[in-house]
Amino acid sequence: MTVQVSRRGLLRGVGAGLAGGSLGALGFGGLEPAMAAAVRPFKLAQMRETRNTCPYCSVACGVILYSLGDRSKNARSSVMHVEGDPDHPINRGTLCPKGAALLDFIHADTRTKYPLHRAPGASEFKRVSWDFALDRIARLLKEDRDRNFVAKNGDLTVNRWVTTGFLGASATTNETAWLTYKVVRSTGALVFDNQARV
Amino acid sequence: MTIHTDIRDGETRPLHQARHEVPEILYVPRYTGLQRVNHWITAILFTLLTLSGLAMFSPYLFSLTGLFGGGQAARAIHPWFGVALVVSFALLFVRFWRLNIPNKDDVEWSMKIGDVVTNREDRLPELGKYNAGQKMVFWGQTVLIAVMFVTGIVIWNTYFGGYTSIETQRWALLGHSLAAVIAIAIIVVHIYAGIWVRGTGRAMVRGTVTGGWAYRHHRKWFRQLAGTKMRRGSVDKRGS
Amino acid sequence: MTNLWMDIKHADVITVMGGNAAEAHPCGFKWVVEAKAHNNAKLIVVDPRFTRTASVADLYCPIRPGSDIAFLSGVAKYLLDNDKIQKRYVNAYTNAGYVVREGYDFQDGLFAGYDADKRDYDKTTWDYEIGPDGYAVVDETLQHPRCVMNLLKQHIAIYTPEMVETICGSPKETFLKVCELIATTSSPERTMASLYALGWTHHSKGSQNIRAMCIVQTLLGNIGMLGGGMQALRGHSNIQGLTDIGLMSNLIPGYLNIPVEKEPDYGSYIAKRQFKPLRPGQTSYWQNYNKFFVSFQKAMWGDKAQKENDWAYDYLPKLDVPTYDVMRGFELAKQGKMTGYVIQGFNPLLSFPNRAKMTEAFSKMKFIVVMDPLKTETARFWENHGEYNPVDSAKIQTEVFELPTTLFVEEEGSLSNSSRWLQWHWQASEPPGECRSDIEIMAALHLRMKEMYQHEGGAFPDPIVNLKWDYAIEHAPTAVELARELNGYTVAPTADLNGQTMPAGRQVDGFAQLKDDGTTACACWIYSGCYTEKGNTMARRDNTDPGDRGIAPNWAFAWPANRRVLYNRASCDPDGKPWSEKKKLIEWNGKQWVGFDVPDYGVTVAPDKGVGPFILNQEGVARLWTRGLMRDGPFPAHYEPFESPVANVAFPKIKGAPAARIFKDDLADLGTSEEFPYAATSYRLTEHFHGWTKHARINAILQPEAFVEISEQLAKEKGIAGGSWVRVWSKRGSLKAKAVVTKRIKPLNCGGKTVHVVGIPQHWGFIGHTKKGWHPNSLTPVVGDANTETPEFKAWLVNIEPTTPPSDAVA
Amino acid sequence: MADYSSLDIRQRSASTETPPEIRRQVEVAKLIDVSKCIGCKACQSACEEWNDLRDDVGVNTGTYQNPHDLTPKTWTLMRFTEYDNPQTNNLEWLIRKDGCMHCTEPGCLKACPAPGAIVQYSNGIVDFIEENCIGCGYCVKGCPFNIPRISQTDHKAYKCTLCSDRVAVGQAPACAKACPTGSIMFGTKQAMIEQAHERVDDLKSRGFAHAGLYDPAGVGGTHVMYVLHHNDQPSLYSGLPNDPKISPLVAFWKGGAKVFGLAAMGFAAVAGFFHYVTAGPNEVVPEEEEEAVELDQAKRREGGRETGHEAGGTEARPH
Repeated sequence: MTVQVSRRGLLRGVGAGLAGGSLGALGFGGLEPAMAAAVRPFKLAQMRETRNTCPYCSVACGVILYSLGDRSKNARSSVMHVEGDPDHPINRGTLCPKGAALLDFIHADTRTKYPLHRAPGASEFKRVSWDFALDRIARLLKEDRDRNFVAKNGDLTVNRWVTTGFLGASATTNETAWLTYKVVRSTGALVFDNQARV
Repeated sequence: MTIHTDIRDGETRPLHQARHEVPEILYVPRYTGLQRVNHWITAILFTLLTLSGLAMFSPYLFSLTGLFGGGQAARAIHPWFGVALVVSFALLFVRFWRLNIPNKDDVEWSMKIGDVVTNREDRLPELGKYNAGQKMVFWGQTVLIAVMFVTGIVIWNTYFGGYTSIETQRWALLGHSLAAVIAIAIIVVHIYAGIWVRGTGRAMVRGTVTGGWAYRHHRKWFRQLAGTKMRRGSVDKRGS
Repeated sequence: MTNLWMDIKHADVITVMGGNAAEAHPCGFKWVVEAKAHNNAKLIVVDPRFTRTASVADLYCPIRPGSDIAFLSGVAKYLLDNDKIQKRYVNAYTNAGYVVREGYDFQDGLFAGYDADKRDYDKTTWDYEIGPDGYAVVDETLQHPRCVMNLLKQHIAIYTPEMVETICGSPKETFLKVCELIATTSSPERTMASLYALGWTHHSKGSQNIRAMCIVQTLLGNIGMLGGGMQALRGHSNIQGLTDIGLMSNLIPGYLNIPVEKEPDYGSYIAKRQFKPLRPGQTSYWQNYNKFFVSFQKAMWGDKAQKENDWAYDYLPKLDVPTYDVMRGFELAKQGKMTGYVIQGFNPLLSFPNRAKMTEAFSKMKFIVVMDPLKTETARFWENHGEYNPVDSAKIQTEVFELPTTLFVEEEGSLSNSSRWLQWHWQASEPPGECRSDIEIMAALHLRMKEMYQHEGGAFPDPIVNLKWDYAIEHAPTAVELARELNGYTVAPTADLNGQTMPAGRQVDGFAQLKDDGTTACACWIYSGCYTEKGNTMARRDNTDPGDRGIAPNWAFAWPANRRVLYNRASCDPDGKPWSEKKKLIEWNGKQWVGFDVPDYGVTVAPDKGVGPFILNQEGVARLWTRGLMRDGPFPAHYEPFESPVANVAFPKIKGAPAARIFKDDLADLGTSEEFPYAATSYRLTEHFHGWTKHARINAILQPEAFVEISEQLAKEKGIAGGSWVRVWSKRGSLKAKAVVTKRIKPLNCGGKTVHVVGIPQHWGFIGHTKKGWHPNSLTPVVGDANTETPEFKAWLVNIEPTTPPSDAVA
Repeated sequence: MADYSSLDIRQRSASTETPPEIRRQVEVAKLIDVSKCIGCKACQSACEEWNDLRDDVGVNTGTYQNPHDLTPKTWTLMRFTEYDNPQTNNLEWLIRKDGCMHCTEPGCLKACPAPGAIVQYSNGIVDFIEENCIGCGYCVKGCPFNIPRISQTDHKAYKCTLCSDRVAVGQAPACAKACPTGSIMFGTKQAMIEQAHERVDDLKSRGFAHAGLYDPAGVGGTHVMYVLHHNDQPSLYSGLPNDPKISPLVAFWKGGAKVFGLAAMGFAAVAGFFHYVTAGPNEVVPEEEEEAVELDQAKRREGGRETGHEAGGTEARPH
């Protein structure tokens, strides 16, 4: 069939265009009046709080660990946020750039997760079981102690072991430190030190 | 059945009713098929740009973004329409720029603008293919599209955000919107002219105008064509 | 810290020297900012670099690394010359009037009794003249030519402002401004707090740096005062605890000593240590040494420690050298004399001087065990990381174990901070993967060795098989069980202070209840009181602070005896009245000592008894002169670092600190200022904590890449552009880093010689989120402080030049 | 759209309806005391942690400033300037925490074309509501402080929210809570102004004669204010604008241009309509068609016997 573009035709075309515009102008198309705007929901609302101490420097700022899960049987808790403890007399809720980023330290992808063993000359670590590692280490320690323990120097009783060294960790707890001290000293080890020196 | 149409008034009526009154008519070729396609692609892109652009120009028109699938989509597609328009318009430009070089008839025509708007063709000088008004539309769009292209690139921050200072972008944004406003106004006039001057639409739809139309509005051009290839007949039997 | 963090808000002047509190302890530094804002305090910063601490200081004075003693002696001289000392305090509470033995002297930088071959002193003349009554001779009038005050004046006479400027490169005017400001605190109303850290200890004379400030603070009467004191800002969260519990070659928990060879039996050991007072009626806390020691032995070996066997004295190893510290340990390893190393949460490869030596030492050991929550460079010293760790794995025969341990969030227990607070923390989540706590691992190793010794026998099994081990779950002792041992308990019925009998198995209330008859056991006497019958005092969370003294006495537990400000008796005048009402800590109310803090003194000992306030000292007074207690001299003296850009102007004959220990090969490894013209110093940045936070994404974002800091002048000289790559090298090694060209380091003018300083932060390695980089220990010399064997990380020599990026780095 | 965790709004971008005027929450503000700041970046750290942002690990370019600029994932940034004070000859390390100033008259909000993409809460906080953001970047042009950043990942605008989520439940922003030295304080704007005056007096007593409070009137005041030792030259602090105001270009574009534009376009259409009803259509009359034919005929005759014409003629001849 034949349809001719006529002035009506043209008018119709223009009309359509204007209609589009005027519809918008009339406010159809999702412009609802808004009295308020939603902010991001407060993410700590239902998290579990645990009091802890920043593990970095010796100011020992109080921190609150906010973790997922309420320690119920089937919830595996994971720290989701770390914030300063406002009750702590020293930091009063503040944290430094390290403390404020503790979350990334806790969940660092370079954290160790399994015992690893590197054989002499090997170019990589191999994952081993705890029993393998502990048995082997205890054996190595005993072998060396039995071989190099010095019971006497002349007629002086000295009972020392100076061929295997031990280093304590200045971020472990006092309780860990005490147990470490006990175990190490009981062997007569003297090559024993910690970060205090550096 | 085929409805035969008398083009002069655009009304349709059975041809036999009119045959005896109707003298022979010339059909003067004005635009080739390619030229028409090119024009309408440009026109469509311009419309899309107008709709998406206005949506970002004024909150009153924001809902136009709905036509493009939402604000993000409108924002993303608008510059691409622009790039396409620039290409398409460039082809038009290459085709027509010579014919749009102004001459002294345009001056006289412009002086008699009063007779133009009051349809007193008889008082106007004989014109070539385009009158001064059409030429102004042509050069106006040429300049404005160039401006919108350059400023558009400057504020297209997906790709060019980093290349210019924010102050430059502020100028660009202002320039872009002003240019657009003027361009749109010109196009409105352009469209109206097509409605106002009967028989014009045919040129861009069918490619031909009637001899009378050519004789009335562009006699100089008609004289050049007269006696050359022109179909003569009472009516056009070809379907559209 | 003699005082505590919040206490700093009461200071009128705060001097940060030998430290950078704002960057290393930002949250503690808040109390400095508080003092400025609310106590109108003035902040002085003396540092080779204009640090972030300096950015909020009222007065900044530059100083050449390793010249602190000259600076501080200059300050002391200024105080004495201008009579700006707290006279009553000095007369009553210091050994200024004590007369020193005949024969002591100081010539050309050496004290009497020096033995060049041993690099050590015979200290017999370094003591007080003892009168016929057996007590030290004192001249109250300070007239005696050999009294400490006059010896001090002689000793520091050379440190004039001009000399200070020549040695330290500190402009005379600025130095004098510092002196004037410090001098204002000689008034009893005003106090100065001295904040320092490893900027003083990381020197071959680190302990004497601190001594020099002690002298200044004592002359000003700022010790024992609110807002005063010597504030040692310790490094790690529990470095205080590990020192207290004595995880060191030569220590027993609570600063008791491991016996030496020359003490073959308990008798000879204890005789040397039960110090008798040097003044009539004086209390000397060390009179109780035997009670602490015996209680410790009981905590170790329980019933196996009896009077009959000298409390198992033989179970303790005997030292043949002063200490087997880390530097000696790795020296021995390098000589191939070490079989293995068990390393708990420690990264020695990047912590001890001369990385090349460390790598060699590790490569020569049969095995190493690394227990750490993070993958460390040490555990991978054998792994090739291109330019950053160019080793040939195949050639390294060391067997290596990496054992995953828990982090603070996955365990409970206590940490001791700088303020000597023991704070308990609780577990928030389960450890990832197969991590185990250090407690479980050490227990497992002990139980396995014990079993082997029981079945196979071996070298002297007794101390191992007899180790007291009565934990409910023997492979997993709980933190609470261990805390109770630290506090101490009765093992047999015994009489308490009021004569009441305490049954066996009771937690003691404090160290005063400890006995030398074997009826009490206590792992660490100074921690006594941390877990009494009342419960876990370390977990207390009452932060109320009576009188706004910044003490919060019921928050956690502070050793000793929950005392927050040490020597607080000295905050009162001899009559028992506070020197300043505004700064009152305690006072004598006619019957006893009362106040905001636990008196560091006999609670009922009246002022007129004349007992000195420093009861840990036999003489009961503060020491301007330290007798034989320091290996390198009773007074501090200026010695250049072992690698120094200038000669020692004060004592031209002396190179390095005369009594500092240095091994033969390391001595040969020292560079000269001709080869290495620039003074280097290493330090921390606030965005990072040692090598730990390079594992934390956010900190890596905040400070992503290793750099060195140099002055605009040096940059110009060397054609170094900011942000470009430079190579820094010393006699021992080389590293690459980006250059930060700054106005904050300025060339120093030391007696006409321009000294450029190169600053090298220490946070990068080859594992973690940050860009790979080097630790300054690739460059540092192996030389230790005479008293503590702390390496000289803060002053050595380097050269610097522009260079190309490391193979894997972006330019 | 209001729910338990939403705040009343005072202004809403590209919206025609006026938010309720009656209820007015107390205005809050953050006071950044540059003279107390140690540049430790705890604020940056706390911001990234709380807002779950992790920017790229960059490189060192010769300064302490990392990241080097604000980004869609870095909403606050310490900017460091080393300044040799010519008066005192002292070196001053001027460290400024940069980030959104939460203007009372926000340029970003004025420029934004997307309804509800930028709101100003009744408590003064200016917040970006990303779900409404179309990523046009107009806010960037609108901001006098050069704060907003457009993400190349999701093409949305981001900046400091003043922790609107924390403030909504009565807590201080993460940066303010963390700040170790109390250089960043948070409270009602009134309280912050009082605090600032104390600090200014202290600074004057320490020789900073031009110390003052930076609360620029050009943007109607801000809800993040600075205490500056040199309030006479804010630009010392890494180019903090001396007298910030919304750019006149933006003002015109969003003001005059809009009106003029819509008017111009409307006028063109209306004018056409009226012309049509007055002058009417311009039509070809039959005579003209005939004259055209004749003219063509004449031309042919002159043109003589040209095959082309014949062909044309015959071809055109009706059957």
